[in-house]
Amino acid sequence: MRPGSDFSVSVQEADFDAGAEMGALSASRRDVGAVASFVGLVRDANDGNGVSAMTLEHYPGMTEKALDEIVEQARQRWSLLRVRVIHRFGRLEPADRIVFVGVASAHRGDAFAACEFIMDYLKTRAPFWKCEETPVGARWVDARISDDSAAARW
Amino acid sequence: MRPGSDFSVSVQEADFDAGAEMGALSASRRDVGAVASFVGLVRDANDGNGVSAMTLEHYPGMTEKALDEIVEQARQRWSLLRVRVIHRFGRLEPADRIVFVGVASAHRGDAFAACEFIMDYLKTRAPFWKCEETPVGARWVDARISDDSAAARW
Amino acid sequence: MNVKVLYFASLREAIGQPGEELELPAGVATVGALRAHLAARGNGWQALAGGRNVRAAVNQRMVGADEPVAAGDEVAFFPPVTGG
Amino acid sequence: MNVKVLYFASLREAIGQPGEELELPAGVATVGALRAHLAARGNGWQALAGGRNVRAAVNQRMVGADEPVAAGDEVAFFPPVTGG
Repeated sequence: MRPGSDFSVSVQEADFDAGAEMGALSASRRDVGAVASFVGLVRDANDGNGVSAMTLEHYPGMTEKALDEIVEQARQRWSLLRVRVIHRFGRLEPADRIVFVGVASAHRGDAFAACEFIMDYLKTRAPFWKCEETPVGARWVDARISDDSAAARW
Repeated sequence: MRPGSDFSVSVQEADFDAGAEMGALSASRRDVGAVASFVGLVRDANDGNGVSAMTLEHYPGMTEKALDEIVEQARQRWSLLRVRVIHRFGRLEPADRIVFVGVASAHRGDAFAACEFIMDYLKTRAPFWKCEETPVGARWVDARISDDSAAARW
Repeated sequence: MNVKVLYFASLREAIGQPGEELELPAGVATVGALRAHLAARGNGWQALAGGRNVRAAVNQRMVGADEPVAAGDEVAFFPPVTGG
Repeated sequence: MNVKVLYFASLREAIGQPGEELELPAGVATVGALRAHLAARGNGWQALAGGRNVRAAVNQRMVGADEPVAAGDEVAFFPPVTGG
């Protein structure tokens, strides 16, 4: 699923323009009634430790496949017109954007559900790993049990 | 709740810039981990009829109060850092934006839930009425039973 | 004891005016009683009759039929909302 | 019969290399058996030992321990993912 098509994913080091991505989800269409979107950002604190930066490692090749598959599952479950997923890798600082998920649909129920589903699945199925820089040194972020249970809801 | 504060609503005839609103939800903060947002747009078809335009009537004064109250309820239920609601009135054409709801939080679960809650409540509690222009004349849009049940979920 | 009454959307169209100032008749002390009183005028006002899906607000808050109406109140009648 | 093995994140750091080419020993035909074989090397490889929360992919798809491993496969081991 390449950028420019109605369903596309990108894995990139560069930042993205969430507003432009949101606009593109309904551009030149008159059948889109709902655009739900999500932006995930780096916080300066996690589990009680200050975070000065983080590095996102990923599995090149598999990452794109996993995201494609997550989007495909969402398309099978809801009536969707466009989906855009962007996930960054590399070194990021607090307030930097990490991930964008945007879903366009005729109705808001489909758009909201698919957007949240994609985020929940991405959290447990897409091969990214965060390594945080904290005052006590670098540490790999542990997976959250809440992420597994969030994904298991669907 | 005035524009510029962390929790604000606007009722306006003018269009809005969803990207700028989304950016403002996390601007100059380092504790926002999640921004969920929703844009509702005019579709060119509804219940089988072509829609060439619609006019949104509202109840000046009450509209702002109702939206403030909906945002306040969301704040009581979830941990939120910023909320922005914009709802337009007046004459709108297909593909025009109608409504923006954006929620910033530390974690995505709160942001998604509050964003969807605000939309569901807005659909049943905010005094707006759509009058559609169709090939068979103007018609007032009937409230959807699904909107009542969506709001009743919360 | 005057109240301000407002009508919106299809109700405004049926009644043919956006609102009016009204002196409450004796015995009309709730939103539901006011609605019945207005519907009894007939013609377009029948859009307010029982069985029609009508919502009400007093002083810009959505309320039920039992809500009291007092002097100086702003009472609005309208169909179920369809914004968003 | 060679397979390509990859390690990511904390596993890559513990093992001290991002991956290797490997000839499968006789009797190693699944992801779980390969994992146990590698863990038995000791030292950093113990990060792959049973009880550790390790996930695996074969040819870039997440799989369980019973997944067969065949010649030419790309097998990856990594901790639970933490993206988004």
